[in-house]
Amino acid sequence: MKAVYFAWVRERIGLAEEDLAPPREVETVRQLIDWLAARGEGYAAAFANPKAIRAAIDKSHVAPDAPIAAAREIAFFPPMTGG
Amino acid sequence: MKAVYFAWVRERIGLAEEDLAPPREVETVRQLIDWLAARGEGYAAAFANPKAIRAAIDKSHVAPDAPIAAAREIAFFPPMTGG
Amino acid sequence: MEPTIRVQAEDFDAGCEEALLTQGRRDVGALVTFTGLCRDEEGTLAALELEHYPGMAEEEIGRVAQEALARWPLVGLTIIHRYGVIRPGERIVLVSAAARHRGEAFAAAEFLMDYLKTRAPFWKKERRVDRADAGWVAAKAVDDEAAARWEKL
Amino acid sequence: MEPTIRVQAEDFDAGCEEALLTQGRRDVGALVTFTGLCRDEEGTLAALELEHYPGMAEEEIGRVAQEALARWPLVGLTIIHRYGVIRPGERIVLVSAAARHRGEAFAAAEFLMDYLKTRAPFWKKERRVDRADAGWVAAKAVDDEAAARWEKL
Repeated sequence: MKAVYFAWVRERIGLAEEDLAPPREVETVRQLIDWLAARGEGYAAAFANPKAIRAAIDKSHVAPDAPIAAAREIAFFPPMTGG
Repeated sequence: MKAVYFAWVRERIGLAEEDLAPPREVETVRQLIDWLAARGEGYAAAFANPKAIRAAIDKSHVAPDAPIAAAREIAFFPPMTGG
Repeated sequence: MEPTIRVQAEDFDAGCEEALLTQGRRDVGALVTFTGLCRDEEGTLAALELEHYPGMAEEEIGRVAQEALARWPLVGLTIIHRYGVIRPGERIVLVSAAARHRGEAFAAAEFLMDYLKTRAPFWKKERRVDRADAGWVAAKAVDDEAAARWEKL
Repeated sequence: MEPTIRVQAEDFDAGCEEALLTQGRRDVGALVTFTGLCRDEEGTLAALELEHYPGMAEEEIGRVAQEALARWPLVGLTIIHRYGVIRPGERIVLVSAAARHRGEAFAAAEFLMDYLKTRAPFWKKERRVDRADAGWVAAKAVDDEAAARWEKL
Protein backbone atom coordinates (compact mmCIF):
# COMPACT_ATOMS: atom_id res chain seq x y z
CA MET A 1 0.00 0.00 0.00
CA LYS A 2 1.33 3.41 -0.97
CA ALA A 3 0.85 6.24 1.52
CA VAL A 4 0.97 9.90 0.46
CA TYR A 5 1.09 12.89 2.77
CA PHE A 6 0.27 16.55 2.17
CA ALA A 7 0.76 19.97 3.79
CA TRP A 8 1.76 19.85 7.47
CA VAL A 9 1.19 16.10 7.67
CA ARG A 10 3.92 15.73 5.02
CA GLU A 11 6.17 18.26 6.78
CA ARG A 12 5.88 16.65 10.21
CA ILE A 13 6.47 13.14 8.91
CA GLY A 14 9.26 14.40 6.67
CA LEU A 15 8.14 12.33 3.71
CA ALA A 16 5.83 12.98 0.74
CA GLU A 17 5.16 9.28 0.21
CA GLU A 18 6.22 5.81 1.29
CA ASP A 19 5.18 2.19 1.06
CA LEU A 20 3.35 0.80 4.07
CA ALA A 21 2.86 -2.81 5.16
CA PRO A 22 0.65 -2.65 8.26
CA PRO A 23 -0.15 -5.87 10.13
CA ARG A 24 -3.43 -7.64 9.31
CA GLU A 25 -5.22 -6.44 12.45
CA VAL A 26 -4.99 -2.84 11.13
CA GLU A 27 -8.28 -2.82 9.21
CA THR A 28 -9.59 0.76 9.13
CA VAL A 29 -8.28 4.25 8.40
CA ARG A 30 -8.51 5.10 12.10
CA GLN A 31 -6.48 2.02 13.05
CA LEU A 32 -3.90 2.86 10.40
CA ILE A 33 -3.57 6.37 11.89
CA ASP A 34 -2.97 4.87 15.35
CA TRP A 35 -0.42 2.43 13.94
CA LEU A 36 1.39 5.24 12.06
CA ALA A 37 1.37 7.54 15.11
CA ALA A 38 3.39 4.93 17.02
CA ARG A 39 6.13 4.79 14.39
CA GLY A 40 8.15 7.74 15.67
CA GLU A 41 8.29 11.36 16.68
CA GLY A 42 7.36 12.92 13.32
CA TYR A 43 4.42 10.54 12.88
CA ALA A 44 3.27 11.19 16.45
CA ALA A 45 3.32 14.96 15.76
CA ALA A 46 1.49 14.55 12.45
CA PHE A 47 -1.28 12.43 13.95
CA ALA A 48 -1.42 14.01 17.44
CA ASN A 49 -4.94 15.30 16.76
CA PRO A 50 -6.78 12.68 14.69
CA LYS A 51 -9.78 15.04 14.32
CA ALA A 52 -7.60 17.39 12.25
CA ILE A 53 -6.69 14.60 9.81
CA ARG A 54 -8.55 13.87 6.57
CA ALA A 55 -7.99 10.71 4.55
CA ALA A 56 -8.55 9.59 0.97
CA ILE A 57 -8.33 6.10 -0.49
CA ASP A 58 -7.48 5.89 -4.16
CA LYS A 59 -8.16 9.63 -4.51
CA SER A 60 -11.63 9.67 -2.91
CA HIS A 61 -12.42 11.10 0.53
CA VAL A 62 -13.14 8.41 3.13
CA ALA A 63 -14.39 8.38 6.74
CA PRO A 64 -12.18 7.16 9.62
CA ASP A 65 -14.02 3.82 9.78
CA ALA A 66 -13.42 3.01 6.09
CA PRO A 67 -11.70 -0.36 5.50
CA ILE A 68 -8.21 -0.16 4.03
CA ALA A 69 -7.89 -3.73 2.72
CA ALA A 70 -8.50 -2.87 -0.95
CA ALA A 71 -6.57 0.42 -0.94
CA ARG A 72 -3.75 0.89 -3.42
CA GLU A 73 -3.05 4.48 -2.33
CA ILE A 74 -4.01 6.05 0.97
CA ALA A 75 -3.57 9.78 1.58
CA PHE A 76 -3.46 11.77 4.81
CA PHE A 77 -3.77 15.55 4.94
CA PRO A 78 -5.22 18.46 6.97
CA PRO A 79 -8.64 19.95 6.22
CA MET A 80 -8.57 21.52 2.76
CA THR A 81 -7.99 25.28 2.34
CA GLY A 82 -8.25 25.73 -1.43
CA GLY A 83 -10.70 27.85 -3.36
CA MET B 1 -45.67 69.64 -16.68
CA LYS B 2 -44.01 67.36 -19.20
CA ALA B 3 -45.37 63.83 -19.53
CA VAL B 4 -43.32 60.99 -21.02
CA TYR B 5 -44.59 57.55 -21.96
CA PHE B 6 -42.75 54.28 -22.54
CA ALA B 7 -43.33 50.83 -24.03
CA TRP B 8 -47.00 49.92 -24.60
CA VAL B 9 -48.20 53.03 -22.73
CA ARG B 10 -46.41 55.09 -25.38
CA GLU B 11 -47.74 52.92 -28.21
CA ARG B 12 -51.37 53.03 -27.05
CA ILE B 13 -51.34 56.79 -26.50
CA GLY B 14 -49.46 57.30 -29.75
CA LEU B 15 -47.07 59.82 -28.23
CA ALA B 16 -43.64 59.60 -26.59
CA GLU B 17 -44.12 62.88 -24.72
CA GLU B 18 -46.39 65.90 -24.41
CA ASP B 19 -47.04 68.89 -22.17
CA LEU B 20 -49.89 68.51 -19.71
CA ALA B 21 -51.88 71.17 -17.87
CA PRO B 22 -54.26 69.27 -15.60
CA PRO B 23 -56.81 71.25 -13.55
CA ARG B 24 -55.90 72.10 -9.93
CA GLU B 25 -58.11 69.43 -8.41
CA VAL B 26 -55.85 66.77 -10.00
CA GLU B 27 -53.38 66.44 -7.13
CA THR B 28 -51.98 62.89 -7.16
CA VAL B 29 -50.53 60.45 -9.66
CA ARG B 30 -53.68 58.33 -9.40
CA GLN B 31 -55.89 61.32 -10.15
CA LEU B 32 -53.70 62.28 -13.09
CA ILE B 33 -54.10 58.75 -14.48
CA ASP B 34 -57.88 59.03 -14.21
CA TRP B 35 -57.81 62.46 -15.85
CA LEU B 36 -55.60 61.18 -18.69
CA ALA B 37 -57.74 58.06 -19.20
CA ALA B 38 -60.72 60.31 -19.99
CA ARG B 39 -58.85 62.16 -22.77
CA GLY B 40 -59.60 59.71 -25.57
CA GLU B 41 -59.47 56.15 -26.86
CA GLY B 42 -55.69 55.73 -26.84
CA TYR B 43 -55.38 57.09 -23.29
CA ALA B 44 -58.30 54.92 -22.15
CA ALA B 45 -56.54 51.84 -23.58
CA ALA B 46 -53.19 52.82 -22.03
CA PHE B 47 -54.67 53.34 -18.56
CA ALA B 48 -57.42 50.66 -18.66
CA ASN B 49 -55.66 48.70 -15.90
CA PRO B 50 -54.15 51.21 -13.45
CA LYS B 51 -52.49 48.35 -11.52
CA ALA B 52 -50.32 47.66 -14.58
CA ILE B 53 -49.06 51.25 -14.66
CA ARG B 54 -45.89 52.49 -12.96
CA ALA B 55 -45.07 56.17 -12.56
CA ALA B 56 -41.96 58.26 -11.98
CA ILE B 57 -41.69 61.94 -11.08
CA ASP B 58 -38.49 63.66 -12.14
CA LYS B 59 -36.91 60.27 -12.83
CA SER B 60 -37.69 58.63 -9.48
CA HIS B 61 -40.29 55.91 -8.93
CA VAL B 62 -43.39 57.17 -7.08
CA ALA B 63 -46.50 55.56 -5.59
CA PRO B 64 -50.01 56.29 -6.93
CA ASP B 65 -50.77 58.64 -4.03
CA ALA B 66 -47.68 60.82 -4.66
CA PRO B 67 -48.50 64.53 -5.13
CA ILE B 68 -47.79 65.92 -8.60
CA ALA B 69 -47.71 69.65 -7.75
CA ALA B 70 -43.91 70.00 -7.84
CA ALA B 71 -43.35 67.65 -10.80
CA ARG B 72 -41.44 68.95 -13.79
CA GLU B 73 -41.53 65.59 -15.62
CA ILE B 74 -43.92 62.73 -14.96
CA ALA B 75 -43.47 59.35 -16.64
CA PHE B 76 -45.90 56.48 -17.14
CA PHE B 77 -44.82 52.99 -18.16
CA PRO B 78 -45.55 49.27 -17.66
CA PRO B 79 -43.70 47.18 -15.05
CA MET B 80 -40.03 47.03 -15.96
CA THR B 81 -38.62 44.05 -17.88
CA GLY B 82 -34.92 44.87 -18.16
CA GLY B 83 -31.99 42.96 -16.75
CA MET C 1 -16.23 53.71 -3.65
CA GLU C 2 -17.69 55.14 -6.86
CA PRO C 3 -19.43 52.49 -8.98
CA THR C 4 -19.05 52.51 -12.76
CA ILE C 5 -22.49 52.68 -14.40
CA ARG C 6 -23.08 52.74 -18.14
CA VAL C 7 -26.28 52.63 -20.20
CA GLN C 8 -25.32 52.13 -23.81
CA ALA C 9 -26.35 50.72 -27.18
CA GLU C 10 -22.90 49.22 -27.83
CA ASP C 11 -21.78 45.76 -26.78
CA PHE C 12 -19.36 45.39 -23.86
CA ASP C 13 -16.45 43.07 -23.05
CA ALA C 14 -16.98 41.27 -19.72
CA GLY C 15 -13.33 40.23 -19.43
CA CYS C 16 -12.18 43.81 -19.96
CA GLU C 17 -14.59 45.13 -17.31
CA GLU C 18 -13.43 42.47 -14.84
CA ALA C 19 -9.80 43.33 -15.50
CA LEU C 20 -10.49 47.03 -14.84
CA LEU C 21 -11.96 46.18 -11.43
CA THR C 22 -8.98 44.14 -10.28
CA GLN C 23 -5.87 45.35 -12.06
CA GLY C 24 -3.22 46.90 -9.85
CA ARG C 25 -5.19 45.94 -6.74
CA ARG C 26 -4.23 43.61 -3.91
CA ASP C 27 -7.34 43.91 -1.72
CA VAL C 28 -9.82 42.03 -3.94
CA GLY C 29 -10.35 38.44 -2.84
CA ALA C 30 -13.54 37.73 -4.78
CA LEU C 31 -14.98 38.94 -8.06
CA VAL C 32 -18.46 37.84 -9.15
CA THR C 33 -19.60 38.80 -12.63
CA PHE C 34 -23.07 38.25 -13.98
CA THR C 35 -23.66 38.53 -17.71
CA GLY C 36 -27.21 38.41 -19.03
CA LEU C 37 -27.55 37.28 -22.64
CA CYS C 38 -30.35 37.14 -25.20
CA ARG C 39 -31.68 33.58 -25.69
CA ASP C 40 -33.32 32.52 -28.96
CA GLU C 41 -36.11 30.62 -27.15
CA GLU C 42 -35.60 27.43 -29.16
CA GLY C 43 -35.15 29.37 -32.38
CA THR C 44 -38.42 31.37 -32.10
CA LEU C 45 -36.89 34.72 -31.14
CA ALA C 46 -35.38 36.90 -33.86
CA ALA C 47 -34.35 39.82 -31.63
CA LEU C 48 -35.17 41.88 -28.58
CA GLU C 49 -35.86 45.60 -28.80
CA LEU C 50 -34.86 47.17 -25.50
CA GLU C 51 -36.51 50.51 -24.79
CA HIS C 52 -35.27 52.59 -21.88
CA TYR C 53 -35.94 55.87 -20.09
CA PRO C 54 -32.80 57.93 -20.75
CA GLY C 55 -31.56 59.68 -17.67
CA MET C 56 -33.75 57.75 -15.25
CA ALA C 57 -32.08 54.46 -16.28
CA GLU C 58 -28.67 55.73 -15.12
CA GLU C 59 -30.11 57.39 -12.01
CA GLU C 60 -32.12 54.35 -10.92
CA ILE C 61 -29.20 51.97 -11.48
CA GLY C 62 -27.13 54.41 -9.40
CA ARG C 63 -29.68 54.23 -6.56
CA VAL C 64 -29.73 50.44 -6.67
CA ALA C 65 -25.90 50.44 -6.64
CA GLN C 66 -25.87 52.67 -3.56
CA GLU C 67 -28.23 50.26 -1.80
CA ALA C 68 -25.85 47.40 -2.56
CA LEU C 69 -22.88 49.44 -1.29
CA ALA C 70 -24.77 50.19 1.94
CA ARG C 71 -25.40 46.47 2.48
CA TRP C 72 -22.05 44.94 1.53
CA PRO C 73 -18.49 46.29 1.80
CA LEU C 74 -17.71 46.14 -1.92
CA VAL C 75 -14.35 47.42 -3.13
CA GLY C 76 -15.40 47.68 -6.79
CA LEU C 77 -18.64 47.64 -8.78
CA THR C 78 -19.48 47.92 -12.49
CA ILE C 79 -22.98 47.82 -13.97
CA ILE C 80 -23.67 48.06 -17.71
CA HIS C 81 -27.10 47.82 -19.32
CA ARG C 82 -27.61 47.93 -23.08
CA TYR C 83 -30.61 49.24 -25.01
CA GLY C 84 -31.66 48.99 -28.66
CA VAL C 85 -31.88 45.90 -30.85
CA ILE C 86 -30.17 42.87 -29.32
CA ARG C 87 -30.01 39.53 -31.12
CA PRO C 88 -29.81 35.98 -29.69
CA GLY C 89 -26.36 35.24 -28.31
CA GLU C 90 -25.62 38.91 -27.63
CA ARG C 91 -25.05 40.42 -24.21
CA ILE C 92 -27.71 42.58 -22.50
CA VAL C 93 -26.48 43.37 -18.99
CA LEU C 94 -23.38 43.06 -16.83
CA VAL C 95 -22.98 43.30 -13.06
CA SER C 96 -19.47 42.81 -11.69
CA ALA C 97 -18.91 43.07 -7.93
CA ALA C 98 -15.49 42.97 -6.27
CA ALA C 99 -15.15 42.33 -2.55
CA ARG C 100 -12.73 40.95 -0.02
CA HIS C 101 -14.77 37.79 0.57
CA ARG C 102 -16.85 35.66 -1.76
CA GLY C 103 -20.12 35.75 0.18
CA GLU C 104 -20.31 39.52 -0.15
CA ALA C 105 -19.55 39.52 -3.87
CA PHE C 106 -22.11 36.78 -4.63
CA ALA C 107 -24.86 38.40 -2.52
CA ALA C 108 -24.29 41.87 -3.97
CA ALA C 109 -24.29 40.67 -7.59
CA GLU C 110 -27.49 38.65 -7.13
CA PHE C 111 -29.19 41.50 -5.21
CA LEU C 112 -28.27 43.94 -7.98
CA MET C 113 -29.68 41.71 -10.71
CA ASP C 114 -32.90 41.12 -8.78
CA TYR C 115 -33.34 44.85 -8.20
CA LEU C 116 -32.38 45.87 -11.74
CA LYS C 117 -35.03 43.48 -13.08
CA THR C 118 -37.83 45.18 -11.17
CA ARG C 119 -36.61 48.78 -10.83
CA ALA C 120 -34.44 49.81 -13.78
CA PRO C 121 -36.63 51.47 -16.46
CA PHE C 122 -36.08 49.11 -19.39
CA TRP C 123 -38.73 47.29 -21.41
CA LYS C 124 -38.22 44.34 -23.74
CA LYS C 125 -40.15 43.83 -26.94
CA GLU C 126 -39.79 40.49 -28.70
CA ARG C 127 -39.44 40.13 -32.45
CA ARG C 128 -40.50 36.57 -33.29
CA VAL C 129 -39.08 34.64 -36.23
CA ASP C 130 -42.53 33.62 -37.53
CA ARG C 131 -44.58 36.72 -36.81
CA ALA C 132 -44.57 40.23 -38.20
CA ASP C 133 -45.77 41.85 -34.99
CA ALA C 134 -43.55 42.18 -31.95
CA GLY C 135 -44.95 41.86 -28.43
CA TRP C 136 -43.92 43.38 -25.12
CA VAL C 137 -42.49 40.97 -22.57
CA ALA C 138 -44.73 40.78 -19.48
CA ALA C 139 -43.15 41.37 -16.08
CA LYS C 140 -42.79 38.12 -14.18
CA ALA C 141 -44.10 37.52 -10.65
CA VAL C 142 -40.99 35.42 -10.03
CA ASP C 143 -38.86 38.55 -10.54
CA ASP C 144 -40.93 40.50 -7.99
CA GLU C 145 -40.50 37.63 -5.55
CA ALA C 146 -36.76 37.51 -6.19
CA ALA C 147 -36.49 41.22 -5.38
CA ALA C 148 -38.83 40.97 -2.37
CA ARG C 149 -36.73 38.34 -0.58
CA TRP C 150 -33.99 40.93 0.02
CA GLU C 151 -36.44 43.04 2.07
CA LYS C 152 -36.38 40.44 4.84
CA LEU C 153 -32.63 40.51 5.28
CA MET D 1 -22.89 18.47 -20.69
CA GLU D 2 -19.18 17.89 -20.10
CA PRO D 3 -17.65 20.44 -17.72
CA THR D 4 -14.20 21.86 -18.42
CA ILE D 5 -11.91 21.25 -15.43
CA ARG D 6 -8.30 22.33 -15.22
CA VAL D 7 -5.76 22.18 -12.40
CA GLN D 8 -2.73 24.18 -13.45
CA ALA D 9 0.18 26.29 -12.29
CA GLU D 10 -0.35 28.87 -15.05
CA ASP D 11 -2.59 31.92 -14.78
CA PHE D 12 -5.91 31.96 -16.65
CA ASP D 13 -7.95 34.61 -18.48
CA ALA D 14 -11.48 34.91 -17.06
CA GLY D 15 -12.80 36.80 -20.07
CA CYS D 16 -11.46 34.16 -22.42
CA GLU D 17 -13.06 31.34 -20.40
CA GLU D 18 -16.39 33.18 -20.34
CA ALA D 19 -16.25 33.73 -24.09
CA LEU D 20 -15.61 30.01 -24.66
CA LEU D 21 -18.76 29.13 -22.69
CA THR D 22 -21.05 31.42 -24.67
CA GLN D 23 -19.65 31.92 -28.16
CA GLY D 24 -21.77 30.53 -30.96
CA ARG D 25 -24.58 29.71 -28.50
CA ARG D 26 -28.09 31.09 -28.33
CA ASP D 27 -29.42 29.14 -25.35
CA VAL D 28 -27.41 30.85 -22.58
CA GLY D 29 -29.40 33.49 -20.72
CA ALA D 30 -27.15 33.84 -17.68
CA LEU D 31 -23.46 33.49 -17.05
CA VAL D 32 -22.06 33.80 -13.53
CA THR D 33 -18.29 33.84 -13.11
CA PHE D 34 -16.49 33.76 -9.79
CA THR D 35 -12.81 34.63 -9.69
CA GLY D 36 -10.91 34.14 -6.44
CA LEU D 37 -7.80 36.28 -6.04
CA CYS D 38 -4.91 36.45 -3.62
CA ARG D 39 -5.23 39.39 -1.18
CA ASP D 40 -2.18 40.98 0.41
CA GLU D 41 -3.86 41.22 3.86
CA GLU D 42 -3.01 44.89 4.31
CA GLY D 43 0.46 44.41 2.94
CA THR D 44 1.47 41.56 5.30
CA LEU D 45 1.24 38.70 2.79
CA ALA D 46 4.12 38.18 0.37
CA ALA D 47 2.72 35.11 -1.41
CA LEU D 48 0.65 31.95 -1.09
CA GLU D 49 2.09 28.53 -1.78
CA LEU D 50 -0.71 26.29 -2.96
CA GLU D 51 -0.02 22.58 -2.54
CA HIS D 52 -2.39 20.09 -4.17
CA TYR D 53 -2.94 16.35 -4.53
CA PRO D 54 -2.33 15.70 -8.24
CA GLY D 55 -4.96 13.44 -9.73
CA MET D 56 -7.32 13.66 -6.79
CA ALA D 57 -7.70 17.43 -7.28
CA GLU D 58 -9.08 16.94 -10.81
CA GLU D 59 -11.19 13.95 -9.77
CA GLU D 60 -12.72 15.66 -6.74
CA ILE D 61 -13.50 18.85 -8.66
CA GLY D 62 -15.14 16.59 -11.25
CA ARG D 63 -17.31 14.98 -8.57
CA VAL D 64 -18.34 18.37 -7.19
CA ALA D 65 -19.13 19.51 -10.76
CA GLN D 66 -21.35 16.46 -11.30
CA GLU D 67 -23.23 17.28 -8.09
CA ALA D 68 -23.86 20.80 -9.38
CA LEU D 69 -25.04 19.44 -12.74
CA ALA D 70 -27.44 17.08 -10.95
CA ARG D 71 -28.92 20.00 -9.01
CA TRP D 72 -29.15 22.71 -11.68
CA PRO D 73 -29.71 22.48 -15.46
CA LEU D 74 -26.46 24.14 -16.48
CA VAL D 75 -25.63 24.43 -20.16
CA GLY D 76 -21.93 25.16 -19.59
CA LEU D 77 -19.43 24.92 -16.75
CA THR D 78 -15.73 25.72 -16.40
CA ILE D 79 -13.67 25.27 -13.23
CA ILE D 80 -9.98 26.17 -13.01
CA HIS D 81 -7.84 25.91 -9.87
CA ARG D 82 -4.21 26.96 -9.77
CA TYR D 83 -1.41 25.57 -7.62
CA GLY D 84 2.12 26.73 -6.88
CA VAL D 85 3.28 30.18 -5.78
CA ILE D 86 0.62 32.86 -6.16
CA ARG D 87 1.26 36.49 -5.30
CA PRO D 88 -1.17 39.21 -4.12
CA GLY D 89 -3.37 40.43 -6.96
CA GLU D 90 -3.05 37.15 -8.87
CA ARG D 91 -5.93 34.79 -9.62
CA ILE D 92 -6.33 31.48 -7.75
CA VAL D 93 -9.61 29.92 -8.85
CA LEU D 94 -12.35 30.38 -11.45
CA VAL D 95 -15.87 28.98 -11.57
CA SER D 96 -18.00 29.97 -14.54
CA ALA D 97 -21.54 28.60 -14.81
CA ALA D 98 -23.81 29.13 -17.83
CA ALA D 99 -27.55 28.49 -17.59
CA ARG D 100 -30.82 29.58 -19.13
CA HIS D 101 -31.88 31.55 -16.05
CA ARG D 102 -29.91 33.65 -13.59
CA GLY D 103 -31.05 31.90 -10.39
CA GLU D 104 -29.57 28.61 -11.58
CA ALA D 105 -26.25 30.15 -12.61
CA PHE D 106 -25.85 32.07 -9.33
CA ALA D 107 -26.76 29.09 -7.15
CA ALA D 108 -24.51 26.67 -9.03
CA ALA D 109 -21.49 29.01 -8.93
CA GLU D 110 -21.88 29.67 -5.20
CA PHE D 111 -22.46 25.97 -4.43
CA LEU D 112 -19.35 25.04 -6.40
CA MET D 113 -17.17 27.54 -4.55
CA ASP D 114 -18.50 26.44 -1.16
CA TYR D 115 -17.84 22.79 -2.01
CA LEU D 116 -14.43 23.39 -3.57
CA LYS D 117 -13.35 25.19 -0.40
CA THR D 118 -14.08 22.17 1.79
CA ARG D 119 -13.56 19.22 -0.57
CA ALA D 120 -10.94 19.98 -3.22
CA PRO D 121 -7.50 18.78 -2.01
CA PHE D 122 -5.58 22.07 -1.95
CA TRP D 123 -3.70 23.58 0.98
CA LYS D 124 -2.52 27.16 1.32
CA LYS D 125 0.71 28.15 3.00
CA GLU D 126 1.29 31.83 3.69
CA ARG D 127 4.62 33.57 3.15
CA ARG D 128 4.56 36.71 5.30
CA VAL D 129 6.43 39.87 4.39
CA ASP D 130 8.04 40.19 7.83
CA ARG D 131 8.71 36.55 8.72
CA ALA D 132 11.05 33.95 7.37
CA ASP D 133 8.79 31.01 8.20
CA ALA D 134 5.60 30.35 6.30
CA GLY D 135 2.49 28.99 8.05
CA TRP D 136 -0.34 26.77 6.84
CA VAL D 137 -3.73 28.46 6.60
CA ALA D 138 -6.21 26.88 9.01
CA ALA D 139 -9.53 25.65 7.65
CA LYS D 140 -12.35 28.00 8.62
CA ALA D 141 -15.53 26.90 10.39
CA VAL D 142 -17.35 29.49 8.28
CA ASP D 143 -16.40 27.54 5.14
CA ASP D 144 -17.77 24.30 6.61
CA GLU D 145 -20.98 26.13 7.44
CA ALA D 146 -21.21 27.59 3.94
CA ALA D 147 -20.91 24.10 2.46
CA ALA D 148 -23.31 22.57 5.01
CA ARG D 149 -26.18 24.91 4.15
CA TRP D 150 -26.53 23.22 0.74
CA GLU D 151 -27.31 19.91 2.47
CA LYS D 152 -30.66 21.27 3.60
CA LEU D 153 -31.86 22.18 0.10
